[in-house]
Parts: sequence; C-alpha cells; structure tokens
Amino acid sequence: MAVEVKVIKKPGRTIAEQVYIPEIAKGLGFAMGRFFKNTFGPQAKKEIATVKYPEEKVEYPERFRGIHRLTQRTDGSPRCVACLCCSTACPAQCIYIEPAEYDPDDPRYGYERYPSVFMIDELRCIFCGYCVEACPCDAIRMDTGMHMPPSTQREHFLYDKETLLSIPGRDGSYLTANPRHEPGDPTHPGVDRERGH
Amino acid sequence: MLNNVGWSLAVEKLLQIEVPERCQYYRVILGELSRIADHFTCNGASAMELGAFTPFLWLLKVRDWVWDILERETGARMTHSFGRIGGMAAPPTASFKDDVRQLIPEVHKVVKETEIMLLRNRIFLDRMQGVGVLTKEQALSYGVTGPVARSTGIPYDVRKDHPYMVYDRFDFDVPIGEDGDNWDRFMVRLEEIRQSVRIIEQAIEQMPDDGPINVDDPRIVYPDKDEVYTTIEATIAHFKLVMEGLRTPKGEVYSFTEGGNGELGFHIVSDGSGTPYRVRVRPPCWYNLAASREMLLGGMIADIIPTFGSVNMIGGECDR
Amino acid sequence: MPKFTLDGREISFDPGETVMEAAWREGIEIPHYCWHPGLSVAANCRMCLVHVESGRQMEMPQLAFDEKKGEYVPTTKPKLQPACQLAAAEDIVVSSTNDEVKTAQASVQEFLLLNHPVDCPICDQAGECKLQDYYYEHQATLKRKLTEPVHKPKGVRFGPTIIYDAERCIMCTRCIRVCDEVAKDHVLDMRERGNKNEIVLAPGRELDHRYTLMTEHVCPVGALTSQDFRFKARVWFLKSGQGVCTGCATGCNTHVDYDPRYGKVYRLRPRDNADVNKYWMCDDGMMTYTRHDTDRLLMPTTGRGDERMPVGEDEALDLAAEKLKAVDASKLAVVLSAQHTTEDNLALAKLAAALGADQLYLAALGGWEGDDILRSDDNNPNRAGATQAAGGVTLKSVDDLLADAQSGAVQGVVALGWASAEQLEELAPLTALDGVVSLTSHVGAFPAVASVAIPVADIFEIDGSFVNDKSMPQAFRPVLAPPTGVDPAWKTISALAGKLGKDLGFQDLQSLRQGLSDAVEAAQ
Amino acid sequence: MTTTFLVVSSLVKVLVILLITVGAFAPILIWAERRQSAMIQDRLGPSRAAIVLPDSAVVFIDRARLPLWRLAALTGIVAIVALITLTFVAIEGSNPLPISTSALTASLVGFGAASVLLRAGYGVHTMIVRNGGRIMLIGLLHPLADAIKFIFKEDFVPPKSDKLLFSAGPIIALIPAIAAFAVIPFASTLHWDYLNQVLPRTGEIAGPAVPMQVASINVGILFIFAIASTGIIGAAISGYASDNKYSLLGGIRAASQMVSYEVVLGLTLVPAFMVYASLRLEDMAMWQHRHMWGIFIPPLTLAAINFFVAAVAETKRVPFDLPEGESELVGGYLTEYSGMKFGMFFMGEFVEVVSLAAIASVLFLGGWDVPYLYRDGFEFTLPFVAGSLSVPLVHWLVVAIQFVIFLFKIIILIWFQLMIRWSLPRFRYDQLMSLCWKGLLPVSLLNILVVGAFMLSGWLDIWVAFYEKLF
Repeated sequence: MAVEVKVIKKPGRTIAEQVYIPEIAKGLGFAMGRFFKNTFGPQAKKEIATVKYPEEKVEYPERFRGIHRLTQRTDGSPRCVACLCCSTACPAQCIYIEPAEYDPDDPRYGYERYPSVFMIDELRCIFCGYCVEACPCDAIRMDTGMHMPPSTQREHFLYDKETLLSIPGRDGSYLTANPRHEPGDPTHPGVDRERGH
Repeated sequence: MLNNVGWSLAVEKLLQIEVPERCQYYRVILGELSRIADHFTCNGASAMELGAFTPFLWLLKVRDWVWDILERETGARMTHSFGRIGGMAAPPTASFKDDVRQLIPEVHKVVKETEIMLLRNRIFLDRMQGVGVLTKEQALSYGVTGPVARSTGIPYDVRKDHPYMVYDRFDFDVPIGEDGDNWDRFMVRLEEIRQSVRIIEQAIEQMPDDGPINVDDPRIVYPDKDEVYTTIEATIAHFKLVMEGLRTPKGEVYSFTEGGNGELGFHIVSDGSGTPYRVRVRPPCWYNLAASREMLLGGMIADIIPTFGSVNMIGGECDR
Repeated sequence: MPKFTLDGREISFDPGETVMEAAWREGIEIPHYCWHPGLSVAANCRMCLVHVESGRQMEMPQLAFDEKKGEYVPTTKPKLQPACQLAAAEDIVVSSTNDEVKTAQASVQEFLLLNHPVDCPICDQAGECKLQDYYYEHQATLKRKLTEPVHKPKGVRFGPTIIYDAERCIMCTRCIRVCDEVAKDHVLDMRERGNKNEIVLAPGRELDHRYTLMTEHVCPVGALTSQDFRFKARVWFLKSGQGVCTGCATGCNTHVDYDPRYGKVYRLRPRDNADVNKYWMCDDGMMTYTRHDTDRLLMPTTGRGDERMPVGEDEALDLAAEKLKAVDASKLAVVLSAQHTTEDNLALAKLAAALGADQLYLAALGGWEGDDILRSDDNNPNRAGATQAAGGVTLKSVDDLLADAQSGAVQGVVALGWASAEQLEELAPLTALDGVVSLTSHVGAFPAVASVAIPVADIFEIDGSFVNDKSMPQAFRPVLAPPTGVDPAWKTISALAGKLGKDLGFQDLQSLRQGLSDAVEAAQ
Repeated sequence: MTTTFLVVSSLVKVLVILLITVGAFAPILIWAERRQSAMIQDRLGPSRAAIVLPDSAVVFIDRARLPLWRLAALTGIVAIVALITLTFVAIEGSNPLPISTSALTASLVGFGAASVLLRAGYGVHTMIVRNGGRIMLIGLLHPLADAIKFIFKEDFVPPKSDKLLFSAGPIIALIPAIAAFAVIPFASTLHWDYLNQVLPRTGEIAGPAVPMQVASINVGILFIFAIASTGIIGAAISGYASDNKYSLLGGIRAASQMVSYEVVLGLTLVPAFMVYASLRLEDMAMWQHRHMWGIFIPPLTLAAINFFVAAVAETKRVPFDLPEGESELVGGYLTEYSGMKFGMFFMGEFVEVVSLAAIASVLFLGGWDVPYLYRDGFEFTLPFVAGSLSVPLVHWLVVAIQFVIFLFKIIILIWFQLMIRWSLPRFRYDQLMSLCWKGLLPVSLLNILVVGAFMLSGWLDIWVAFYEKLF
C-alpha cells in the first residue's frame, strides 16, 4: 500500500499573532469561558473531571487488580495447597510460601497440603496479576477492589496468611470457586486407607 | 500496551502463529488508545514545561478517560500487563465498543481546545517554531523513528511500511512535518492523535463481536481455568507453562512495531527452552534522545525545555 | 559395528542390544516410562512403541469409522513394537515419529492420564514428571473423558522413607524391579488388574531395605515420594551440581540439588557412572547431605569448655600460629582426615613437612556394615586419598595419638576435620595439651577438645577430589558459596603456614594439585 | 483638625491597608489562585483543609439546625413585612405608623441581614454535619493551613549562604510591595463632620477632611516606582545569598528583567501624567471622576495595555516568570527558601499582584470612581436626553460605595492576572528582553508623541466633551 502522507504546513504568522494581544486574548477568552462555565454553570454543563476523593470514590472496574487475598475452603482453611506456582510466575518475587503437610491422621493427608507460611510483600508487588493467572486452584485472587492501605512501616506491607485470608472479595465472599471436592466431605470419592496392603 | 503487544508479536513470529482476528482488532484498538494517551501526555507536558498549565491538564483529563477504558479492559491504569503471547489476558468487556465510541468525540474536542489555547499564541510559537531543528539527514543518521522522524519529513511509519496485525486494512495518513522543529513534532503528534482516532473508528466497525481471543494451543496459552481445576491434562499444561515458561523453537527473530515514540523492536534469540537465550530491545526513545544533541546544538539553554519535551523521553527506555 | 536406521539417523549397536538401548546410548530418547537402563525390560507401559518400516509389515486388523458410509469398516493398521524389547538388527528402519507412532504415543499418554488425579499442585514430582513432559510432547489435547476418575489409596506409608500414592501410579513396575534387581529384596509387588491395580508391600513387611529411596528415584511419576524431600521444595527452583557421596569409600557420584536463592541443599540424586555406582545409591548415602546444615562451626573459637569464646578470623590464625610455635616440631602431631578432600590433606601434609613434623595420624570414622551391592565397609570417603596425600606412609590412628599424647610424645596437635571414631570423653587427654588446633567444618569431637577451632568450608562448598576404595580419584565442584569468612581448608592451612612463616609452595588449587600428582606418583 | 485626629486616622488607614493586602487579599488570593486555576482546568481544586470538630459538637450542631432554620425563616418574614411597610410609606408619602422611616429602614436591613446570615449558618451547619464534623468551607481554610505549615516548617538556611542577606531578602521583597499602597487613594475624601448628611454636588466643604489614602505625596506615582524598584534588590540579593547556581541565575534574571521593565513602566505612564496633569494619584482619580476613565481615551488605552504587560513582567509572573521558571531553574531565587521566608516571598508576590491591580485601576479605571455616583449620590442620565433620576445618598454611604467598588475593580484585575498566569506559556529570556526593548519601549515612546499630538490638536478636549455629553 502506498504511503499516504499528510504534510503539515507551517502557517505564516498573521499580524494578529505578531502583536500578541488579539490571539492571546482569544485563547484567554476561551479559558475564561471555561472558568465561568465551571464556576457558575449548571451542574450538568460543568466539565469537572475530578472528585472529592475520600468522600466520593471512583468505582473500580470489575477487572481491577487490587491487593491479593487467599480464598478459603468451606471449613475456613486456605484453599491454597502451596504449589508455589504463584511465586514462580511472580516477576517481582514478592511471594514467599512454605508448604506443610497435614497430620497422617487427618483425612486430607495424602490428598492435600497447605501453606504454613504465606507471605506477600505488597511493596515489592507490581500488581501484574500473573499470580492469579498462575494459580491452578483459584486460591489467590486480586478481586478485592482495594488498593493498598498506606502505612509508615515496611512491616505493615508484609501480608501474612491470616491477613490475606481475612480479606473478602469485592462481592463479600471468602469461598473459592474451585469446584473440587474436599477430602472428608461425603461427595469426595476418596478411598478408605484401611483397605490394607 | 504497545510494548506488551510488541513483545507478544515478536514471540508469535518466532512461534510462527497468528492470533485470531478478533484479538488483532482488540490489540489495534487498545494500542491506538495507548498511543493517544502517550501523545496527549507528551504534548501536554511540552506545554506544561513552558508554563502553560491549563492545556496540560485538559490533555491529561482526556488521557485519564483513555485510561479509564484501558483500566476497565485490563484491570490497571498504567501497568496494564494485558497482552499475552498468543492472545490477550481476557476478551473485551461487553461495553468496550460503546466506551470507545463515546470517547472519540471527547478526544476531538480536547484537541480542538488545545489548538485554540496554544496554536495561535505567539509566545508559544516563538518557543516552538525554529527551535530544536533536526534535519532529515541527521534524523536518518541517528536512526530516529516515530513522530520525531516524521516531523523532519521522513514518512516512515511501521504501520504503513511494514504492516503488522490488521493495519493494512485501515485507511489513515502518516502526518509529516517540514522542518523537524519542536512545532512540527508537536503538530505531528496532534495530527497522529486524529489519525489514531480514525483507525479506532474503522477498527471498531470491523472488529467481530465474538470469536476466540486466544490461539487454541495448550502449549502457548494457559488452558481455561475450569479445566485446570478439574482435569489433569489442563493442569499439566498449566504447570508446564508456569514451571518452564513458553517453549519456543530454536531460532532468532526480530520483530518491530510502531510504538508511541517510534519503532519498537524486539530481537529474540531462543535456544528452545522456556526462557529466552538473549533478548535485545530496540527502544524508540534511546535513539530519539541521542538525536537531541543535534537539536540542541546552537540553541539557548532555555530551548532544552521545549525540545526535551517534544522528544518525549521515556526513562525506562533509555536506562541501558 | 552393525547399524540400523532410526528416524533417518544411522545408529550403530552392539549385537544383543535393543533399539531403545542403542538409541539411548546415542543420546536419543524414545519416549518411555517403564524402561530403565539399569533394570530389566518389562515393556508394559507401551509408550516406546515404534514402527519398523523395513521388511514385511505386520498388520493388525481394526475397525475404522468411514465418513462416507457412516459406519465402521474393517481395515488394518501396522503393528507397532516396543522399542525397549525390540532387538536391534542390521539395517532395519525404525520410526519413532511417524503418524502411526504419534497416534499410539498420544493414545498411551491419554490412557495413562485417564484416571490420573489433579495432583500437580501437591505433587513433588511436578517439574520432573514424565507424564508432564510427555503430555506436552506427545499429547497436548484436553481431557475427553467425562466421568470421575477411579480412586485408589493415597498417602500410603510404605516404610520409614517412602509414601505411596496409588492414584498417580502408572504401573510401570520400576520400583518392583529396583527392589528385586538392585536391592535383591522382593518386598514390592503389584495386585489387581486394569485400572484397579496398585503396588503393594509383601505381607508383614515394610519397605525398609537399604535402597528404598531408589524406588522413589526411578519412579517416573509422583507415585512414590520420599518422606525426606516431600513438600520441602519445588524441583523447578532447584539447580543441580556434581558431587561425590561422602557416605562411604565407594564414592557414588551424585547430583547435588540445591536452591540457589537460599543456598540450601535439598537432596542428592545418583549420577550415572558405570564404573562406580551405575545408576544407584544407598539410602544412607542419599541422606548424607543433611550433615551439611547441621552443627556447622561458623565462627573461630578459642578456649575450652566454659571458656570457649568466638574470636575474629585473623586473631584465630594468629593464636593458632602462636600455640603451634610453642610446640617443638618433633612433638607436633598432624592429624589428617579421611573425610576431607585429598587436596586439603595434601596441604596439611605439606604444612607438616614444612614444619618438620613427622608424626602423621589419620582421623576416620569407625566403619559400618557394608554389602556387596554398593556400600563399602569403610564409611570414610577418602581414606585412600589422605594416605596418598601423606606420601603413602602408614598413618597412625587416633588411638595412637591418644597414647602418644599421654606418653608425652605429642605436645601439640593440628587436626583436620570433625570426624573421629572416638567420643569426646576418649579424646579428653588432649585437653591437657595447650596447642590443639582444629580445622573443621562441623562441631565434633576434635573441635570440642581443641584450644583453637577454625571453621573451614564443607564438602558442598569446595573444589576437590576423593579417592575411593578402588583407588579411583573423583573430582567434584562446589555448588554453594561458603559462609562469610570461611575458606576451604587448604586456603586456611596456607594462611596458617603464612602466620608460621612457612611457604607451602602453592597459591591456588591448580598449583596444589600439581603437588598432588607428585604425591600420587610418589605413592606409586 | 487636630494632630491626634490625623495620627489616629492615619493609623486606621494603615491598618486597613495592611488588612486588605496582607490580611485579606494575599491569603484569599492564595486560595483564589488555586480555586480559579482548578476551575479553568476542569478540576475541583483545593478542598481538603478542614477543621475537625469533635463528635459531640457535631451532634450539638445537628440539633441546632432546625431552630436555626426556623429563626431564619422568621426573620425573613419580618424583613419582608418591613419591606412592604416601607414601600407603603414611600408610596403614600406620609407615615401612618408611629415609627420613623429610618427606623423602618434599619429594621429592614437588620432583619434582612439576620435572615441571610441565619440561612447561611443553616447551610454551613448542614455542610458540617454532612461532612462528619469537618469544616471545609470550599477550601477557604487552605491559606490558614498554609500559614500554619509555613510557620512550623523547618527554616533551612544553606550552610554556605550569606546568612544576613539570606534572611533580609524576603523582607526586602515583601515590605516595598506593601509600602506601595501608601499613596493609593481608595475612596474620595471623607468629610468627617458631614458623615450623615448629603453633601452638595460642588463647592468647598469646611471642617476636617480625611483623604482616603495613607500619604498624600505630590510625587505619588514616582514614589510607587521608587518603592517598587527596591523589590528588585530583594530578589537579587536572595538569589546571590542562597549560594546556589539556580538561585543566582534566578536573581540575575529577576534583576535584569525588572530593571528593563521598570523603564517601560515609567514610559507607559508619561501619557497618563500628560493627560491628568498631575503626579498625585488622588488627582488622577479625581480627574477621571470629573471627566472620564483613562482607559477610554484612545492613546491611553494603548498605554494601559503596555502598562499592564510591563507590570505583570515587573511582578515576575507567568508569562514573565523566568526568574523562577521551574522547568529551567528549579525554583530560581526561591530554590533554597523554605518555611516562613518562602512564605514572605510568596506573600510579597501576591501583595504585588494586589498593588498592581490597585495602581492600574487608579491610573486607568478611574480608581474609586463609580459611574453616575457623585458626591451627593447617584444621578442617572441618558445621553442626549434631558432629565435625570437622582438618588441622594448620605456622605458615608457614598464613600463606602466608592471603597467597595474600588475593591471590586482590584478583584477584577487580579482575576484577570490569574487567568493570564494559568493560561499562557512563558517567554524565553531573549524574547522577553526583545519584547521589552524592541517592542514595548518604542511603542511607549511613540505613544507619548501621539498623546502629545492628541492633546495639542485639541482632540482630547473634543473627545472628553463628547464623552461627557454621552453620559
């Protein structure tokens, strides 16, 4: 395809421009018009683009990536199984997880594991959302609709497992949407371990 | 967004895949929106550096409206992180097209307002015209691209000269200047905003309303989340992508796109593993900034301000 | 040598070899689960099916759906053969990549995943799992089966070291064969058929022989997991270095898997070496890595008992030199270590020579129960190397050292290493001596009685070599950085010599090894 | 007229001036500048500074709202009744009620004001309660917050600076700006003995007369120039004393720019002197009061524009803010200043804006002159038509109206300056200088000739006569 070129000509200077006043007055007049419109005009005509922040808030869109949260199972334990996918995908390396195993007596032993430590350094986080994408269990989410609350201390930005679990989603839910059955609940088709070997 | 897509296109070229048409239009629209945001910021900052604060804020106001759309689509205002190799992170939202259609008249309006405020003002003209001149030869020898090159009269636009994605389906002009001074750069950017709007208008009409966004290959894009939760095949595919990254064939590729400030190139050497063996980015600003020496020589100290503003240096691209 | 063609490539083979073996030797991997170079052929996973294109084709009847007719019609397809059992023959043409084979591989893969649980997130094998690798290479389609997979026991404790997960198991029987053929202990077997079969223990037994971790090692999927490594780390974070096992004088070659982010070793894996350990290691050897982190001496100390206190590195060397200077060279005992590398021992031997001390001893562990598979009776990795370093002279034991100390023939000691057969109480006579210098990586008997203890780098942190019981020197490379302020022993010895006013004649490991070859020659 | 009276009245005037400049205009300007810029730029502007009331106070206010509202309504009704009564009295020409007209007027004004105030109070109450006890007053508290901030901020003095000059700089910059107000007349002469009477239109009036300006100097406008030039010294020495290259450059720029524009400033006013035939500012205002506003005399219009441009340059504000152009010089001569010292510069700049507006309005906009308002009250006339409507006003009211209108003119000019400040890009230094020496200076010189010709040819008198006929 031939290149369609649009040459921008430099317009010559008119007298009105050269003596400053008339053209500047035009611009000023326009700005004055905007001033009167915004100050005295009816609310609908105003073009104010900002809001009174703490009193009014702009609604975050649905896809907004806020601070993280960990979803819960029905019994309130973290859905996370400490697979470390999120910390692998994290470009800022802000997630630290220590996996742990359930007791051999626990029905979940052998089926699941859990994070004994789950720590996100929200200051390092760049809010790219890769951790959410990398999570194979729907355990970590960024749908809180919250941005990071400010603090003067670094330690306050290290969110541990309990903190992350205590943050609800924007719809107020804590539960995971992952449809997998829980070991121990009647719908889980696990086989009893007592069958003998 | 432009960077995201540029990188994705480079890897897709290496993989020899092409994303679905809907995704290409989606990428074009989001990319042009980003370009508009970039040009608004640059021109606004040029004006602000010269002391004209009001046009700056007017332009930033629209920039924020553009960002509103991008935020609705991508989930973040600035660090979009939305382009993925083989597609996008998510399909367009339901209101996407309407949002963009509503934005277009606002963009035109603010461009018009800026022209009223600045373009006939002799103070502004004196600061911009004939200042920071870059000749065509200098531009070529410095490898300058983008609006800076076009302002000198070089009609080089990757979207026209080497069309990628669906850019060859759109009717738009490449604005060029005559002298390569600050004024031309300012005007080229202003005109490019209009051209971007033209592209968006056409793309919005042509974009299919449904269809896949991502390529259908579990080796390249994450499988559907519901599948990952319940089936081992999807889980394995998911894990392989997380653990090893996306495996590309061995080889070398250079892919270039028109970024906000010029040619954005990615040179990738792959050894066949999930991480690149070597990546080199050709950032537009690095070369544009290098040429600012020629623009500033012989000028006054105070000319640095509008010249630097109109070059639109992005710090991240020059940090190398 | 006779040759055959595999995927257009000429491959030579020894008569009697299978196609799989010949290809493996050439570095070509035909996908497989159950075949292992060190084990007998079972040919039950069917992943390695290849198509022999030359000669008369074996055809296999089948029904195929005919689009035009809209019904199934009888056709034939070539019969594929398992490469692991297919004896290589002169000039046959084998394909492991043609469409027939690809279909077969994809089908086998899909079949193996039919009942596989969604366990990657909690499976330690993720990252080195053959199911994952082959899924990408040979299947790459999403699940077609709609029903719930068959469920089988999970988290079954096979023994103190191994946990078994039947759902993940693909019944390759590698673990059974390892027990049978390597450990010579038929403790595992398979029961049931079809999708219900699982690996079981022999009644009344536990998986408790000395090679249990090998079952986990050979398991191509995550069915068998090691109690020790379970949930400790993700393998894709681990990097691997080359090491030599310090467990016994066999000197099995190892992969040292460590996490570079934390500088921590997580496990050892056998490294194939046909001359030493073939493909295997014993459990005790696999666990030797745990020594690295436990009871490390990180600061130089001085004083004994309650007066023990840390000192600076330079002060410690000064103090050691001062104490050694006070001892007459003829009454100075130099204790080499069977746990340290030949290089370290050589440096110490050189120090002894430079000082004129001729009383050389060797500290070594007391031995353990060997077997005729891999384990040597001597559980010191480098007794031979230390002896070579000393110039081939017979080294006296620690018992002799104690006797000499009590008799007054020894008034000062320089000892390398932490290991000694003796308990702390038995080394008590040494506390009477003022000049006891211990160069050690770990806390132990020698450092406990030493008047100056100086830390040196551990085995994962240094370059060096061991000489095994077959007099075979084996070198290894460092995988971790030593702790701050800690040097390899030979460097520390060199520095100590400098404080004593002696030049040992080497500056780096290269020039030290020069000396080693001299010593080796002298020994011969 | 006794000396005591003179001293007391002068003190009162000084206080009024200080109140207007430092006390009211400068802080309000700080707010207005932000607020106005916000309005131009489609923003909300400052609104965050707040006095936070305790919860109990909020509850109390909330409870007080309803009675307040009732009270406001009640007083409003009373005021309306008073108004109707007053109208009735005015129509009938007689007074059927046993109360005087003045009492009625007073009650009308009183109740009306009370009603308005109570209603406003109700509104403020509502706002406070709605904001949860935070009194924000559309950002009006920001200057207060700024002042507190300025006072309590660390007053950093660069270690190698010239301490004395560094501290003296802001004072030297602020004082002249305020001092310039000394000669500005803000209303016509106040005749103390006739406060409650309607003065005659013409003629001498006996008794003590208080000129509504602090000092009546016969060199008036020259005094302003003299004082204003010392402001240069403040900027220059603070730039020098800061021991900072940016500051020094800023100081030098400030000095040369102000010296250059000082010349133009003087020359633009020569036509005004010629026409008004006096250097006294009160005479100038009086001339304009008698004849017409200076800005409507064609050659003086040009002079007025030139004066305004030069004066904006003199105050170092956009588009002439090169001494502190933040993109070039960080903060210019202000770079090293912080705390109250910066506050003084800041204040000085705003006071300069006010004084510029005041001078310009005295010189060209008639000063305290109000169209149709004479010494004895309003007299509205139509051009070429005989007959007029006159509203006699008592003397104090006339002076008050003049004063208020004068303030209004100042506010308009300030508003205009702020508009310029937020809308225009700034000059480059050489362009600034060439505008001064090649543009404004020749034009001003030429304008003197034109005015001279205008006056000599008699056109001025014709123009003035025509104008007077018109109004």
